[in-house]
Amino acid sequence: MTILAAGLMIAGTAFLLVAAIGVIRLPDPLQRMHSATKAGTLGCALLLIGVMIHDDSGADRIGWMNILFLLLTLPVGAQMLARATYVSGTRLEGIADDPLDGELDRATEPVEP
Amino acid sequence: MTAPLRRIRAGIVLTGIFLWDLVAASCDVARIVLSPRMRTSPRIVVVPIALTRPAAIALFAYFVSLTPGSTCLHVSRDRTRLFVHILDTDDDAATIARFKSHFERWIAELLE
Amino acid sequence: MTILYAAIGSGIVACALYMILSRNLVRMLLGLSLLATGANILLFLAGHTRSQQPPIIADGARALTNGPDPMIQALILTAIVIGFALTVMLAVLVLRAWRSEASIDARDVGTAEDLGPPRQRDPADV
Amino acid sequence: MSDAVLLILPVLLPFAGATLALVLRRHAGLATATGIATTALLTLASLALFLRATDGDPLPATVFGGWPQGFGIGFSASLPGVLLVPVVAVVTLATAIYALADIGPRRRRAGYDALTLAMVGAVNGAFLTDDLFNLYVWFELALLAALGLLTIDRRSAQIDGAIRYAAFAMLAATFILIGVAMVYGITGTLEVRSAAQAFADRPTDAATAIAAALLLGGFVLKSGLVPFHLWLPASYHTAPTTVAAVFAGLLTKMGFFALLLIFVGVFGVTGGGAGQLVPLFGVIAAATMLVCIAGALAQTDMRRLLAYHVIAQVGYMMAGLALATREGVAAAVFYMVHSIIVQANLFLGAGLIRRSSGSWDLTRTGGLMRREPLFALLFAVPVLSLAGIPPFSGFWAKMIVIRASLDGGMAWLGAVALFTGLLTIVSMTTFWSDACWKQSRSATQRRLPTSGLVAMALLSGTTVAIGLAPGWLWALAERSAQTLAGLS
Amino acid sequence: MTGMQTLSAGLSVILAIALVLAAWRMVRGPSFADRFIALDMLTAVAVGFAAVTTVLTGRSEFLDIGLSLALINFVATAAFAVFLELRKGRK
Amino acid sequence: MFAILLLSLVGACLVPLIARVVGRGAGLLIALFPAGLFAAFVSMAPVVERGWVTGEGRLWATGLGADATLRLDGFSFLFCLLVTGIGALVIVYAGGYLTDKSRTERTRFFTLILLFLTAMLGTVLAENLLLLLVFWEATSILSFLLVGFDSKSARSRRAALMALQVTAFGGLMLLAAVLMIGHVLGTYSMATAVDRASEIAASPYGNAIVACILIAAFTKSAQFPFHFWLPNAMQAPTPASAFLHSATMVKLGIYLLARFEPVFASVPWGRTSVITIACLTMLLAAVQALRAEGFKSALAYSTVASLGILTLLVGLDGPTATVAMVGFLLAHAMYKAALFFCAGSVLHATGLYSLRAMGGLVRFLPFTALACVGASLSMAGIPPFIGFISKEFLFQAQLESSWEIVPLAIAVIVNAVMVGVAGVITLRPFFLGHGKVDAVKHGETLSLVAPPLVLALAGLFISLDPEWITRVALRPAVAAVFGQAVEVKLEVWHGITPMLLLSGVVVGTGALIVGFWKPIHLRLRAVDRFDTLAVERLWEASLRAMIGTARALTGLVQHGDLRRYLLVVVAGMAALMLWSLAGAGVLPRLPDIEPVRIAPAVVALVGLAGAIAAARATSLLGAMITAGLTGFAIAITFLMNGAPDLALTQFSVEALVVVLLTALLLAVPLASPPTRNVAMRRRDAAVAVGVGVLLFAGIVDMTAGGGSSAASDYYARMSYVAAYGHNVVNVILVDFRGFDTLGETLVIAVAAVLARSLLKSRDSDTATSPPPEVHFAFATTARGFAWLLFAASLVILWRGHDQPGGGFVGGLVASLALAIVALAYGVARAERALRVDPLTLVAIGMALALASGLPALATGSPYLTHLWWEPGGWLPKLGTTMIFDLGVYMVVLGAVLALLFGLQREAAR
Ligand code: NA
Ligand code: NA
Repeated sequence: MTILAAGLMIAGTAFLLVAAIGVIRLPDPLQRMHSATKAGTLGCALLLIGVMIHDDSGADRIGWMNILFLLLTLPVGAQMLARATYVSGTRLEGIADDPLDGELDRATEPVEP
Repeated sequence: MTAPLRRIRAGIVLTGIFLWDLVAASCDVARIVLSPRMRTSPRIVVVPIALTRPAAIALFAYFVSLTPGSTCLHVSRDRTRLFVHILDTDDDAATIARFKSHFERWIAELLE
Repeated sequence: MTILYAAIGSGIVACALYMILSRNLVRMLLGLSLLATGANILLFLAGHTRSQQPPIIADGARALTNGPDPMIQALILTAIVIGFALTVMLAVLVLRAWRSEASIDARDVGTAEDLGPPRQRDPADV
Repeated sequence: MSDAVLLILPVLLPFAGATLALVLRRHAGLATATGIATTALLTLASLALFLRATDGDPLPATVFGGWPQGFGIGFSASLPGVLLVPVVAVVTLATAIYALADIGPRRRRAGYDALTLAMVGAVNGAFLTDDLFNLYVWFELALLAALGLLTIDRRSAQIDGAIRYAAFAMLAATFILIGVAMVYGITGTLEVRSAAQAFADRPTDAATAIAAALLLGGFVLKSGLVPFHLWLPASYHTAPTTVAAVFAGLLTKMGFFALLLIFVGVFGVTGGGAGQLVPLFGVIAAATMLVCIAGALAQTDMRRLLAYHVIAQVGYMMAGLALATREGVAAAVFYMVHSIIVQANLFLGAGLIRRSSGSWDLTRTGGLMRREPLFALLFAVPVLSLAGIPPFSGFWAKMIVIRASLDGGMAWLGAVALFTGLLTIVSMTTFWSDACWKQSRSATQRRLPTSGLVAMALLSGTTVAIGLAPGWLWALAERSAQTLAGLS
Repeated sequence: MTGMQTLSAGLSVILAIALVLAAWRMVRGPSFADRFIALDMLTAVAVGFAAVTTVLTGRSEFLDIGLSLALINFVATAAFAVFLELRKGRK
Repeated sequence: MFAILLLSLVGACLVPLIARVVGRGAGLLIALFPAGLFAAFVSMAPVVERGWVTGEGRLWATGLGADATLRLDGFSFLFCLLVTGIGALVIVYAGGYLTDKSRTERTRFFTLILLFLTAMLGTVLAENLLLLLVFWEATSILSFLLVGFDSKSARSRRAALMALQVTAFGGLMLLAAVLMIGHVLGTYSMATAVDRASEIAASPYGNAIVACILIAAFTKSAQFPFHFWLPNAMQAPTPASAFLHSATMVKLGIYLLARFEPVFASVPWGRTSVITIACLTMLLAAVQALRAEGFKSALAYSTVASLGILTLLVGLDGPTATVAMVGFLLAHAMYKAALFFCAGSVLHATGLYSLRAMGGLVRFLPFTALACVGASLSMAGIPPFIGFISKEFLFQAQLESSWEIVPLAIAVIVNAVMVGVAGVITLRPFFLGHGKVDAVKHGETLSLVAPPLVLALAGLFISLDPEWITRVALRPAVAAVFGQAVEVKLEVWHGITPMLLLSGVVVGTGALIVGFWKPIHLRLRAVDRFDTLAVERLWEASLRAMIGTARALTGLVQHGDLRRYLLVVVAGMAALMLWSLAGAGVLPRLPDIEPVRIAPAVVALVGLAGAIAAARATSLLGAMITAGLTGFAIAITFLMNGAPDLALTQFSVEALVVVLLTALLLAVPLASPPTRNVAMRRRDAAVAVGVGVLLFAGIVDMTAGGGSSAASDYYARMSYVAAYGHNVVNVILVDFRGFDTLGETLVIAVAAVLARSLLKSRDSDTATSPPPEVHFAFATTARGFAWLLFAASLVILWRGHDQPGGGFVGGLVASLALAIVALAYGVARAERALRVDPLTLVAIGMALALASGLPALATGSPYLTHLWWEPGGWLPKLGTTMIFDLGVYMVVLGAVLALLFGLQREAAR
């Protein structure tokens, strides 16, 4: 059991680190978001499961709820941020044709000064 | 199959698909991020929605977004199209088809 | 560790003070908020804490043993909330100032002291 | 009434009143009634506490929550706290009466009553508490309530003044907070007696030196002492009259009280870790007196003029503290009592002058001697008292400070006080002459409200009473100094 | 120190590196969206810290914090997204 | 004696009310009161002859050194007689003089005069120096009110203020002197001070004491360079001038000098200064008296000259000088008051001011003319009037004293001028220049002529039969001043003496002056150097300069630039800490080095990096986010150092700050162009870093000191046992230190009131702007998230006593729930969802928190003593702390929402 817990924790942490590297390396905000929210979620979840396996002091309920809340909030937050990113006119890399053009108002200049 | 049972089945299937997608796509992201010559081909694609209930549409968008590599950018005001940002794809049609078969179908079973 | 925390707390305070000295009222406001944060680190050190245990009595125990100083945590908690209230209150004021002066530059927001030049007044004119 | 109840009332009553006023805020009349009733009860309760605390039979301290001494927050029924509480109540009562004419339904609905009561409760809390962190909390409460009162009309000058005030006060609050926490970190206690004990037993170290400097700076700012006074003349004058009167009476004195408590009570002025700061006190006091009396002389706007006088007076108190003698501390306490009443009264008077002549500017006021002789008489009391003319309270206050300077071997400080006194006479007599004596140069000539005159009569009467029987107050002030010094 | 605690201490260093990376993005931007994406990343890292601290101390109280953190930071993200959308129309 | 003083005070307040009822005769009736006092004093004469009597030393303010000890000796007695006697005449005269004034004004005048009379009596009777000071200042204030009695006139007000400011300056000097004497001797007794004069002079304060006393006396008695207020003070109604500014008040300076003669004589420069000043004053006043155009102003300058003579006499040593001083004091009071009465009558009758415009008034004012002649002869020192005797003594005193010839010469000249002035003011208005005045507005009345006649005749009778006055008043007075009995013999005829010769010279010169008055007068007037040299202008110029300096200084300090204000505070703080550290002369100790835990160290460094980034950020949003990063990192730091409650609270606060500040940033420009140049930024950074370094030193030293807290140990032990809570921090917050929390709760409540007052938008009750368009996913799920957050907040509240959480953070989380609603559906919807006004929530919460401590009071325990109820079984234990925490929760929730809704509404406008 301990080995499983340790493995899950290492994997989770690794995913978190990868996600963080993605946030640094990926070229535009929308791409970084994929890395941050999804890989981050998975990493957190794995880490928490590992902790729960290791710890039998009654943290299970809280741990699972913790995972649930992460799963609930991060994607919704990501969607909102994604749209806001688009709308606020941030430059996006590699998007050739934009089907949203005409569907959503987009700032011509980025909001960032 | 009775409606409740169908829903339960749909729920289980969705969870399974979702977990698999989460792990698989996270690994994809990891691969992309860690590759020395990091190359992505991001796209914004339009996914037509066959669902009608707002909750169902929201769930669809949620699943699309929860899967690494894709995020729902916008739901059209008439709720017929989903605009999805995809981190790395070469084939729009295949991606759309995957969304519809993986998620939309089972969400329809679950909620419609 | 203690020295590091002290340095970091003091450093945050220094940065905050630097921001407070700006003429942009929102920067000043952010600086004051940051000041409270930096101060809290310094406060934390007043507890001489080296334990990572929470100040919560474990199930079954009747007293806290080997825990950190709970008193200083209670004080910091109070300080955090008060700092928050003050920050937000200042935000409200800045927003009102912006509404009336259309500027957040402290040089433009000076109506309180803008009483015109003191009237020249002859002491013999009574 | 049990002693424990008596001790909590000066704080609990205003807070309960504030809560009720908040509930009733939409009904201006009911809010007014709440304010007045609470203030009247507060006055009675404060007097009762004062009488009980000074009747010879010692009144035990109360620790809230029923915890042993030192393990909870306590209120001590000792001087000078119990002396200041009734003074606060009298000023509050007078301003509440004055407010009947000055504070209309709009301001009431904006929370005037709740804010004032909260502030008074905070001031009383600061005067009574035995706990340094608790002191900090009361300062914050008083600050926020003051900001609320300052901006009650939402005028842009008020907003600006409030920003200036708030920026300074938040800086001060942080310094104070760190200072208090350091006292805790050094001594392991926040209770003034134990902290004083701990400081008395240990040599000065760097932490104590820094903590003392932080507390000094923070409370110097709160007291409006030079050079940290700049916020006060930048903000006080924007407040409505009644509010400015409460501020002038209470807020800076609250700050100065904290200086007394910390530098006499905790550190012990002549040593215990803060001795190296004491020489600065005299410089601060002298600079405050001179800079602020100059500020007053430069003004013709009554509110700004009085705002400067408010600080100049704190300079006298600081002079008392600077002497680091028991007599000096007693002088400071005496001066506080005098100043709280007189400053509030002056602002009330200024408000009535404005009401009658339509201007805050002294070059446009006048004629009140003829139109409102009673007012001219009532107003002369605080004017002469501030100017230090006998037999009003200010004469004794000033005399005691100068005498203490001589006895304390700092005659130069007494000389500065004397010189400031001269300029105060010039300023105040011109003020009275401009307001009451000279002909009115304005078209507006409104009658003065009775409530305003009643309020002033209350305060002027107190000033005269102190002036005619100063020995009684002096005895209390001496006992206060003894109590404070006994802490360390 | 048990083996798991040693592991946790090591993992916390990796988490710290992730934190530094996310913080770097937060400080550098360049767009506002980037900074908030970094906040989401930070949320995940903070929950991770809560988890390893639980192991390090053997006290589950720290997990409570992670629980609330997800919800709390969601509100910040939402507020910021709404801000960006509303802000676009104004200079 | 005390009774007399008290009676006088009460009478001053009550007796003038007669004037409200009685019209013309009021003066005569009221005058009975001072006359009665006069009689009372006269009846005490036998006692005074035997020595002096001490009044009752009432316990007044003994701790302050002030007691109500009075002392009536010969010198005081003389003053008392003058004050009450002349006071009675003044009131009689005023009754006739003030016929034009309304009853209110006359009442006011009589009140002021009687109050002044009381103050005078008090001053001369006071044995305690502080008591003397009290009355001394009272005379200044009353003089101020009387000079400015006609407040409509700007000249009056100006003169009054000038008089007050000069005499109050003197008063302060007297205060200084008294306090220094008290410091040196340990007592405020005047008698002791005089007895121990040499001790005073020998003390380090000796010179200062003498200087202060001299200045006080010179201001009051209008000596150079403070003489200028007196002629200006003639703006007072003439009866007041007669009383205050010639007969009584201005002599208080002389009184003081005479009392303290032993003191100032003990310092080497004492007598010289007094005599020098006296001579300067006499000369200057003499010239000005000749230049004076008006009746009253000529009298005023002659008064100044007379005061100079008195000062000179005090300054001279030897018993004769004292005799001369006492005699001249009496004589001058009588004849000068009479002359003022005459001047007043002329003014009253003609309304004319200038001496040159008058003439031939003897036809209209015959009795006044008679009185004027009598008084003038006395002033001129013509035998057999009393003035002659006093002048003889003057010359004798000078000849006998050890002084050189200069003062004598000056005295001769001045006395000649006095003769001249006396002649001019008698001859010109009354007897010369017939036809200049054809008619008068008012004729003579008994009230107007009786007082001057009485005084003029008294001057004559006293000199003809000086025995009574010498015995009753003069001899005791001289004895009191000189310190031992002196044989005083007043005689009109001494035989041919040097003094008589000098008198002859004086009268002769005086006659010449009378003859050539007009040319001399015009010639002197042409020389305007006297105007430019007038100290009056110097005084006003210095006032002006002072106000100019004040204004410049204030402009320099209070410049209005908030940045520089705050820089003063920050730099001042650094300076204070540096001073304190350097003054204590200690170096910070270093704590034991512990192994660095890498992860927490990195996290904390990220916090610092965030702060640095915030300080350097060029956009406000960037600054907000990076400052938030610091908060976030610090929260994780708390988490990793055993402070879960702090972490939770810090996280919640950071999130809320983002929510609230984004609302603010919606409205204001995000770009934050530099507002300071590079040099300013460098300086700011240096100062800020300085504060940081000093703080660091203090904190490090504190941690090196180690320490433990008895209170913390107690809480750790007792939290569960006595307060039923596992979470010690929460137990401290709600129980051990619940009183702090109560205050903090009020802080938050007040913030809410402030927000409501400032932000309540006008259209808050009507339709609001449409809800923002948000992402579909958010719009669909926000409600669910809100419920989730709300549920979480309740859990946090409920478990707070045992687990991380509690009312504060619960309230914060609950407010986040409604923040979500507001973000997704608009503020109006969120407000509806809340159902109650946030402020009502705040009020209820406050009521709960406050009330939770009340039940304990009923059981006799201190406030906020929490009561617990353990029902047993599966039911949880219940305590009043829960009510308290619930109150906190509600206040926080309501307050944050009030702030949030207000900000969002205002920002969206
Ligand atoms: Na003499
Ligand atoms: Na001689």
